[in-house]
Order: sequence, then structure tokens, then C-alpha cells
Amino acid sequence: MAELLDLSVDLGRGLRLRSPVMVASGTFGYGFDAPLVDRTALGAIVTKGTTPTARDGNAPTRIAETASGLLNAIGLQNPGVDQVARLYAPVWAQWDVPVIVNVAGDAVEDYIAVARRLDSTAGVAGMELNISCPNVANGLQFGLDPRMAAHVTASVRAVTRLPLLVKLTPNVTDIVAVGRAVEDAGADGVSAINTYVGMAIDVHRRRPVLSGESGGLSGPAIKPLALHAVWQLAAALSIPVVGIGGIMTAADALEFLLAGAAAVQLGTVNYVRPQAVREIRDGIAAYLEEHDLRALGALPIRPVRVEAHV
Amino acid sequence: MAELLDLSVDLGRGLRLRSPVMVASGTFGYGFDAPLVDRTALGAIVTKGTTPTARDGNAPTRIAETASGLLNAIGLQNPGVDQVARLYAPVWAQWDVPVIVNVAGDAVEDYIAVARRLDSTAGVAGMELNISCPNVANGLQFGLDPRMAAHVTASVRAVTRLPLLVKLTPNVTDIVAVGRAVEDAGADGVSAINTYVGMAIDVHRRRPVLSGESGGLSGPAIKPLALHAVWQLAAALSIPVVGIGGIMTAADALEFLLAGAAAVQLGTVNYVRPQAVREIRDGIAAYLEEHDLRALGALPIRPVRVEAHV
Amino acid sequence: MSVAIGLAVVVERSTPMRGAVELVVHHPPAAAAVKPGQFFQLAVAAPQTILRRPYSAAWADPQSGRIGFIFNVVGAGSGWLAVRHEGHELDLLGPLGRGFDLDRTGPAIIVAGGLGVAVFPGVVRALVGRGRHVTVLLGARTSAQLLPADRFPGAEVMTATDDGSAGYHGSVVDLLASARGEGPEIFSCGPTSMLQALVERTRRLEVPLRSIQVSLESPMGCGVGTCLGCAIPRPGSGYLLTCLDGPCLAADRINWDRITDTFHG
Amino acid sequence: MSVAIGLAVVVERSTPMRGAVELVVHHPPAAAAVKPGQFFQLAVAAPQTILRRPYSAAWADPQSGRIGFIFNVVGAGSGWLAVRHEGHELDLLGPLGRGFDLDRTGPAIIVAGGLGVAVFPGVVRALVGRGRHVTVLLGARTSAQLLPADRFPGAEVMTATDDGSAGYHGSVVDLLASARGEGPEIFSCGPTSMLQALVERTRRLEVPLRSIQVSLESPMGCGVGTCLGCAIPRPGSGYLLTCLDGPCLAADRINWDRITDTFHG
Ligand SMILES: Cc1cc2nc3c(=O)[nH]c(=O)nc-3n(C[C@H](O)[C@H](O)[C@H](O)COP(=O)(O)OP(=O)(O)OC[C@H]3O[C@@H](n4cnc5c(N)ncnc54)[C@H](O)[C@@H]3O)c2cc1C
Ligand SMILES: Cc1cc2nc3c(=O)[nH]c(=O)nc-3n(C[C@H](O)[C@H](O)[C@H](O)COP(=O)(O)OP(=O)(O)OC[C@H]3O[C@@H](n4cnc5c(N)ncnc54)[C@H](O)[C@@H]3O)c2cc1C
Ligand SMILES: Cc1cc2nc3c(=O)[nH]c(=O)nc-3n(C[C@H](O)[C@H](O)[C@H](O)COP(=O)(O)O)c2cc1C
Ligand SMILES: Cc1cc2nc3c(=O)[nH]c(=O)nc-3n(C[C@H](O)[C@H](O)[C@H](O)COP(=O)(O)O)c2cc1C
Ligand code: FES
Ligand code: FES
Repeated sequence: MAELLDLSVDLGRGLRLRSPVMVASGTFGYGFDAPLVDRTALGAIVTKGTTPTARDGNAPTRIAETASGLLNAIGLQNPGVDQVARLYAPVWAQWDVPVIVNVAGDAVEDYIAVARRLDSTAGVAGMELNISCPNVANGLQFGLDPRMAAHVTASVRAVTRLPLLVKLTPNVTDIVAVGRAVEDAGADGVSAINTYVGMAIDVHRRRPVLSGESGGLSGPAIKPLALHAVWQLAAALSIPVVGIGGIMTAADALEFLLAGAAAVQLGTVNYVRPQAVREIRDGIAAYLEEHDLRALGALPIRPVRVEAHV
Repeated sequence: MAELLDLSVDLGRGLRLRSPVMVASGTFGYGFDAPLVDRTALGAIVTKGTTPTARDGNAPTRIAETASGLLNAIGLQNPGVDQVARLYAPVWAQWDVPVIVNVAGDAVEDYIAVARRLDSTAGVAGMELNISCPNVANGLQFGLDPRMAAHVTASVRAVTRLPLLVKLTPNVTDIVAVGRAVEDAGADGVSAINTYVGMAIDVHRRRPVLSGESGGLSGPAIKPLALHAVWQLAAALSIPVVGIGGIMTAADALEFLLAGAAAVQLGTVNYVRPQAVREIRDGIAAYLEEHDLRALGALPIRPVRVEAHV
Repeated sequence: MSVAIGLAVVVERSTPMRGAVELVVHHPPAAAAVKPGQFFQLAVAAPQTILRRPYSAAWADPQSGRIGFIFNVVGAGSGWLAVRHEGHELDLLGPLGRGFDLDRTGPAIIVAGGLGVAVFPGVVRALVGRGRHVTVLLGARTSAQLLPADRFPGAEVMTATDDGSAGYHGSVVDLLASARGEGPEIFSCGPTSMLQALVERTRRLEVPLRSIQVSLESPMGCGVGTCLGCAIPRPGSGYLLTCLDGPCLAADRINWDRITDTFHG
Repeated sequence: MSVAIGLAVVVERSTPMRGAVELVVHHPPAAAAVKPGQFFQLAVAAPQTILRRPYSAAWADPQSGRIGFIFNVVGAGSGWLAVRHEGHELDLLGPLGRGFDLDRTGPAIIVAGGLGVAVFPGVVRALVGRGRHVTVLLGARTSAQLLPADRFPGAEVMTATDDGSAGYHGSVVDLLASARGEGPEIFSCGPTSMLQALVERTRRLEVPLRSIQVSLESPMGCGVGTCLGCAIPRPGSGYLLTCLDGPCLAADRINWDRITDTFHG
């Protein structure tokens, strides 16, 4: 029975995943550090946000736990695209799982520079534009405004034939407007969502816990919010939506797939249960069998817009 | 020592609270149902959202628990302003704690109608405009747009001399812009924040859990987000900010007061620990003593805007 | 309303039927206040949860100051409760809501499906104590999941199982026809689908709806009437609150067509 | 890297000093893999928490397959751990990070402040086993909070307390001057402020920074190098990761001026 199940996902432009379970940017490094992960269960790896040149990241304190959540302000610490292309990509080229590089920057030129460098690099299966990182000076801005988001998307689209996901920020009044804009600008899919801006205060020391004051909130706390964003996007866009936010269990992942996500990414859970990738993949498979469904495509609840209720 | 402490808060226009701990709209009814609450510890009661005429509210299912959070889509079930003014307000007039009526509606006229009816009603100490309820057809819209928010605020301001708080929605790109707009339109203070739009899906039944599909997320899950909103607002506005969102403990409340809130409201915690009002009030007092502070005004960390970090 | 809040010590833990746990706590003021059918909001310290969980008092004994709760392990809250043991403390709020109206006369039939049985030990004791003739109809998937008949002293007990491993092979609602004496009053608790089947069946048997009382479940935020989360549809339009107007209600006060089955399984 | 993940049974629970708890778990593969100074990420099922908590192995014994953890009750995670008992299971991930470099020769001085002592029983055993002369300087607020000297067989133990209730009346760092023999190596763990005082003091005593190894704490997301949350400043610019480059590090690799004291108390 299990063999008849089709867990594969087509994200377009030749990016085909054998499983809908990916790991999210910033929670899996560049694929080398996470121990005990069963790579055969993985649909794809999304790397840490990568910029044109190396960055040190923010001063400590960089993370803080909150109720069912994690605040982070890493500040895009990364070795720069050159090292990624020279040292990491050749290794990825040997792996049996696609690696998607998360691309970040402060200016459109940064995104273009990284994309150009990666475009012809063997081992890079696709790119995810992080126009939503709340921890750098201007990173967030692109994702807040549909026109800016479209601009950076189109600029990158112009320099690469690689599959292109655009990762949206949820810190907006109308995420669907941004999603539509990047779809029109040539994105092959959207990743929804990045973290929610939040903060924590150390009442003993009377100062913000994070050195950057605010940070991005991830983890199960945000799942209901992320799910709603995905539900809305899946109804409005005709490109795939990759669901992200607070997924800890197969049931959580299924909520996103039922909401219309084509695939999901696991973030914070990787820190807590390294085997989550395998467990969640298997849980999705078991659910399909139990409900007599043959493929993931049968999952989405049709997001019919329900009339405003009394 | 304790007697020297000043826990009072002046919210302007004669609304003086003896304690910064209020109870939030929708979590305390009209003050009659909550058992075991020590009213002497309360700064003020904010009532359930009240509309011109009675409403039945949404069909079940109306609430769902999420990780450290609670989704609700009550749909503004309430007895209508007339009953509130006729039956409840006379009782409140006998109480030793101010009662603030939370005002809701679908159109500006609704807010005006409720405000007019309450303006001259003894027992009503103030109003809180709920321009942010995500569970009615148009309720959310006012809070999403600075101009609309200013319009409804000014319209109500024109018909009442009562203290007027405006309750902001966090589901926006720029909450400070909305806060500034309602300040300019005559609000005496802002309450921040109302719930975050979210949803949950029942994977067994393959449908949204809530009858209204989406609902508002409250509880500790949202605290870091709410705190950031308050931190920003307190730095930008010159009217008091009432901090709301996920407060469960005195330390949580102190985070908001340190972030610059003049007072706080407790919501979801009332369901879980009816004595939270007393515990949190006492915890704030103990903290002031411990840190040798005489009044709440000494608490806020100066929200100096920190330069973008490396 | 005499509502208590505070810590009660667990004085006994047992497995009354397969899969279920019974916790007995000691809290004299609360035990003295309980009316059969009322519930408590129990605080649970399970990961990621915040809300208390509503549980009917299975029984309460003012003399010993004890209250019993019977539950299945379904999710986070009941999972946490299930690993409480003697000496542990439970934070309870209650008793809350309205119990059953036990003050009529004549024979009474209890129709309990699955864990719905949890509310009835105290109810039956009270009915028997009032000198009423009580027939308890118990339904479960399989015999091991039936609460033993000796938990209902003084009552006649009939059982039904889905797999036929004990008593009647089929729905507990089917037992109704044989159990019915003269104009009996019916008390029921169980899955929504069972309650709907009961209402349907009694309609055919021409039992008036108002002679049926049910104990309802809905998701609860507060348990005290402030969150308005526990709405159940009334006939016509509008809603009742399970926590204030119920959980025990005459069946004619409920709109059986608009009711939602919130709990799966 | 031989990292284990899985359930380990708690085989012993005790109170080694006032306020602290020692849990001994049985997990032969992990116990065999531990190098003194390494840590584990322990899963905790405390309300509202999601992250594992890092704890140094106080000691590990490959023969018996046991690992000891010593901790104070500080917050949610340690509060949950503190009520684990024999027979309970702990979900552990590890050993992780770099332990101390124990392979030099000559005398060694341990400087442990407060709960910083938790990492040293295994370290001292290993040093003594290598035939090195070991002096353990233990500091605590008060005598009851000192780990008993018999936990360091073969080592010389000197104590300091803030309240003077045992040993030297003052900071453990003050003991350094008297304990110092010829060019000793120093191993230290404790509050950031104590480590800073130690570095300051050794500068004056002209002990080179590279002959001091410290075990550092910082908030950890993952413990394995993927979250980049546990940064500590390097001399010059940039950061090391406590979980990958540490937690045990030569003091000259750390920028003592830019280090933040993340944990209060
Ligand atoms: C007035 C009242 C009295 C109650 N009395 C009892 C009682 O005496 N004994 C008892 O066992 N329960 C009783 N319940 C149900 C109980 O409150 C909990 O809902 C149940 O124990 C599950 O809680 P949980 O935290 O374990 O599950 P959750 O983690 O809250 O839920 C896990 C999953 O189980 C589903 N679920 C929740 N509750 C139920 C349920 N009752 N049946 C099937 N699936 C469910 C949820 O939809 C969810 O998908 C009562 C409910 C009410 C409203
Ligand atoms: C590599 C490493 C090894 C460690 N080894 C040990 C060990 O062997 N024994 C041990 O007891 N602890 C050890 N710790 C600290 C431990 O991981 C936890 O931080 C500590 O137990 C508190 O966790 P909690 O969940 O109880 O508190 P939390 O709920 O996370 O925190 C509650 C409050 O306490 C503060 N806090 C957190 N940690 C500390 C701390 N260490 N000291 C003072 N205040 C704190 C927080 O800032 C917060 O305000 C180690 C940490 C690291 C990074
Ligand atoms: C420590 C940390 C670092 C992250 N770094 C990045 C990043 O570099 N680029 C990016 O697009 N998202 C980054 N994210 C966001 C995650 O990819 C993901 O969108 C978010 O954590 C929500 O998913 P989760 O709740 O499953 O963690 C980071 C998240 C965390 C927790
Ligand atoms: C069940 C429920 C009903 C609510 N009803 C209202 C309402 O009528 N008007 C309003 O302004 N806010 C309403 N709120 C929002 C709360 O007042 C508060 O802003 C929010 O719950 C966040 O605070 P908390 O996290 O402490 O609960 C409601 C919240 C809940 C949980
Ligand atoms: S449970 Fe809150 S009103 Fe009934
Ligand atoms: S704890 Fe995550 S990188 Fe060190």
C-alpha cells in the first residue's frame, strides 16, 4: 500500500520534491551540522540566509524563548555567497536531496549579486528570496510593500533560470497583495511565512532581552497565524504556496496541506526533535492511507470564501 | 512601606485608576459573571463589545485552543447598548471600580449610536472603541486604515465627553500610523492590542475548527508581538498606551509597563486564574518596592530607537 | 453560587474501565457544594496548553469531602491528568454550571454512551436516594470499556456494546424501547451523535423532549459565562451557554438540527 | 561526532547540595561517548516551553552506562526536571560541544562558582586519573550550597562562601593567589561576573589567558550549530558558537569586554 502513495511535489521549473517536508532557512545551517536527520525523508533543504559577502551577525543575546515560541535576531550571520558556491555547493551536488539557497540582502543589488553567483552553480537546486528578514536594516522593507516585493522578485528573475521561491513576511496588513505582486513578477512559488516581529524584556535588568531589541517570533505560538496566511494565499494565488510556521507534528503539517499548501517547511522543531522530518513525513503518509487518498493533491480543502457571519 | 506606593494611573479626562491592572473586553462579561475576582485589586473593568442592538453571535464552534493561545470567533454576542445602559450601568454606578464599555459596530453610525446612548449614562466611566474586532463583517476594516480609524474616532469624540480609548488591531503593517491617527482624532488613549487573525483546521473532519473559519488569537502565544507593538506605540504617541496581550503573570505585566504602557489589561488569563488580577497587582507592587520605585511612572525604559545593528 | 478555587489533593487513582482513569480528590467545601451533573474546571500543566479542562464530577461525597472524576485519555489535558497520582495536587475551580433537575418523580432511565457514563454515578445515587426506580443503560465499544454495574447500587443496569462482547449487540439507544416503563424521565450523556439518535428515537417513541435531560459538552474557555465560547443553539435563533445554562439541560431547550459535533472520536 | 538521541531512564535522584538536584540517567551509548565538559540537550515537557535545555554532564561512567546532571531550579525547564524521579524517562540529545582539553600536564586548579561546579566531578576524576595534581576551589553563597568535597576524590578542595559560613569569607576568585603553584592550568565555570573577575585577577597574577579554560553558558536554540543563537564574541570582531566551539574554551579565544551576562541571578 505504502508504495502506491505519491508524496512528491512539483514546485515548478523542474523543482520536484520526493516529499512535501522541507527544512526552513536558518534552522538547518547549510545542511552540514544537523545531526541525526534522516535525509531520505527530506523534500528539500533550505539554507541559512546568504548575502553577497560574509556577515558576523548580531551581538548576543540573539535568541529568547517565549510561550510556545522562539524569538531570534541572528542578524544574518553567514559566510557569504562565494564560500557557499565554492565550498558547499559541490558537496550538495552529490546529495540526493535538492538544496535551495535562501538569499538575503539590504538592497536589490545584493539579491541580484547572490542570484547571479548561484545561477550557474551546480548543486544549487533553487533560490528562496528572503524579502522578509526582520533582523537587518532594510531586509524587511521589501516584503512590506507589494511594489518593492515585485521589484526585487523581477530583478532576480531576470538573472536566473533557477526555481525561485519568494518568502513573504506576515507583518503586513494584506499578505495576499504581496503574494499576488510577486507572482506577477515571476516567482515560481511563495514561502509563507517568515517570523513575526516581537520582543521580550528582561524585567530584572530592565532592558530588552535581545541585543537588537526586537526579533522574529517562530514556533508553535505562531501556527494559527501562519495557517491563516497560507489559507488566504492558497485561495488567491495560482503558484504553489509553501507553508511555514510552528509545525511540530504531522497533524500540524496536515493543517497546512489541507489549507492549500503544496509543501511545508519545518523550522524551530528541528532544534527540538531532529527526527521530526522523518516523523512528519511518515505521519502525512499514514494520514493519506487512512483517508484513502493517493496523493497530496487530494488534500486541500477548497478555500471557498465563507460569507461574513452574523 | 506598601502604603507609600502609588499604583494609580491617570488615563486622562478624569479617568483615574487605583491600579494599572484592568480586565480586557470579552473576558469579564459585564462584570457580573466572573467569580472569585477581588474587585479591590482592579483598576477598571472593560466590558464585552457592545453594539446598538442585541446580537446572537456566531454559530459554534467559537473557540479553539492553540499552542499557548486561544482562538475565538464569538461574533460580538451582546445584549445591545440599551440593556447595558438600563440594567447594568445603574449597578456599576454603585461599584468602587470604573467600568469602561467596549463599543463595537459595523458602521460609523453604530459607534456613534452606542456612544450617544452611553455618554450621559451614570455608571459608565469611559469607552473603548473596538475598531479591531476581527469577527464581524466590517469591524476590522476601521482599524486597518489610519484614515478610517481617525474617522470613527473623531465621530465618536464629537458626541461624547467621556474618556475615550481606541483599541488597535495588530493586523497591520504599521500600527504606529494608526495610533498617531487616532491620537490626532481625539482619542484619550490607545489600547494595544486586540487579537491576531488566525485559524485552526480540524484534520479529522477536514474543515476549519471555527464556524467563522478564522478567529482572533489571544493568550501568551502573542505576548512578544503585543509587547513590540506597545514598545513602538509608547515611543511614538503622547497619549497613554494600555498594554494588552498574553499577560499571565506579574512579570508579563511588568514587561508591558517597562515597554512604556501606562496600564495593562488582562484577557485570557481571567479564564484560567480568576485571582490573576490580585496576584498581578500585588506582584507589580512588590517589584516597585524591590527596585525602590515609588510610582508606576518610574518604570518605562526609555524607548530610544536603537540604530540598525550589524 | 458557591464556587471554590484551590488545590485539592489526589487521594486515589484507579482504572474503572479500560482506557479510563478515575481520580479522587479531597476538597471538603467543593465536595459539599456539588449538585449531580455539575462540573469543575481543572487546571492542567501540560505543554503548550493554557486553558483549564471541564470535567463532570462523577460523584461527590460531602461526608468524606471527596470528589471523583472519570475520564479517558484523549489529548494533552487528559494525558496530563492521567499521570496524577496519590499525593499530587489538582487546581480546581467549581462546582460550575447547572446539574440535572432530579426533583421530579417516577422512574428514571439513564442513557450513557462511552465516557458519557462519567457523570452518572452521583446522579444515580441521588435518584435512588430519592426513592426513584432507576434503569441505567450503558453503551460502549466493547465490554472492557463498560463501567462496572456495581458503580450503580440500587439501579437496574443493562448494557450494549458495538462488538457484542457484552449485553446487547448494538447501540445503547436501542435498549430504550425495552427499558421504557410508564412515562419515564430520561437522563443522557454521550457523544453528540448518540444524543441525536436518542432524540430521534424518543420522537418516534413519543416521549416528549422535555422529559429528557442531557449533559452536553462544548469547548470551554472559562466555564463561568464570560468568554461566550461554549454556545449551543437554541430552538429558533440564538444560543445558550453550556457552562451557565448547562451542562445539564432539558432536550427541548436545544436546537438538535443546528448542534455541532465538536469533539471527534 | 557520535551524538545519541533517545530516552534515558532516571535511575537516581538526590540533593547534592541545598537547592540543587542531581539526576542520574542510564544510557550506555551516550555515557560512553561523553568527554568531560560536554553537554546534553534535555527535552522538558514544562508548560509553554518548546526548547530543550542544555546541561553539562556532571560526570559519566562508561562502565555503568550512567550520566549525572546537577542543576538548580531556576525556571520552567529546571523546575520540570527537578520533579523527575527514578523510573521516569528523559529525552536526551548528546553529548554535544567540546569538552575541556585535559591533555596538558602539570597541576590544575578548578575555580567553580555556584552551580558552575556542576560540570566538574567528571573533569576532576579525569584529571586525577591522568596523574595531575588538582586543587578545587569552590565558591557558594553559603556552606549548604557547596557541593561536598568528597565528590572530588584525589583532589585538594578549598571553599569560599559569601556569608563566611564555610571556608574563606569572600569570593572564590580570592583563593586563587594562595592555591597557585607553578604555572598551573586553570579550569573554571560559574556566573559570567565571576569569570570576568577571574580573568581580571589572573591578568594581575600574570597567568596567561591561554592557560585558562572556561565552560561558558549562553541561551541555546539547537545545541548543534544550526540556529546561530549561542554566539559569544571573539577577540576583534565576529563570534564563536558556544555549542560548537565550546562550551569549553581557552579564555584567550573570548572577548571578555564584549561578553554579555545573559543569565541573571
Ligand atoms: C461540561 C463538560 C464536562 C465534561 N466532563 C468530562 C468527563 O467527565 N470525562 C471526560 O473524559 N471528559 C469530559 N469532558 C471533556 C473534557 O473536558 C476534555 O475535552 C477531554 O478530556 C479532552 O481534553 P484534552 O485536553 O485531553 O484534549 P485536547 O488536547 O483538548 O484535544 C485533543 C483532541 O481531542 C479532541 N477532543 C477533545 N475533547 C474530546 C472529547 N470529549 N471526546 C473526544 N474527543 C475530544 C479535540 O477535538 C482534539 O482534537 C467534559 C467536557 C465538558 C464541556
Ligand atoms: C552548555 C551549558 C551547560 C549548562 N549546564 C548546566 C548545568 O550543568 N547545571 C545547571 O543548573 N544549569 C546548566 N546550564 C543552564 C541551563 O541550561 C538552564 O539555563 C537553566 O537550568 C535554567 O533553565 P530553566 O528552563 O529552568 O529556566 P528558564 O525558564 O529558561 O529561565 C528562567 C529565568 O532564569 C534565567 N536563567 C536561565 N538560565 C539561567 C542560569 N543558568 N542561571 C541563572 N538564571 C538563569 C532566565 O534568564 C530566565 O529569566 C547550562 C547551560 C549551558 C548553555
Ligand atoms: C534562529 C532562526 C533563524 C532564521 N533564519 C532565517 C533566514 O536566514 N532566512 C529566512 O528566510 N528565514 C529564517 N528563519 C525563519 C524560518 O525559516 C521560518 O520561516 C520561521 O522560523 C517559522 O517557522 P517555524 O515556526 O517552523 O520555525 C529563521 C528562524 C529562526 C528560528
Ligand atoms: C473570547 C474573547 C472575546 C473577546 N471579545 C472582545 C470584544 O468584544 N471586544 C474587544 O475589544 N476585544 C475582545 N477580545 C480581545 C481581548 O480584549 C484582548 O484584547 C485579547 O484577548 C488579548 O489579550 P489576552 O492575550 O490577555 O487575552 C476578546 C478576547 C477573547 C479571548
Ligand atoms: S465556557 Fe466561557 S462562557 Fe461558557
Ligand atoms: S545553540 Fe544553536 S547554534 Fe549554538
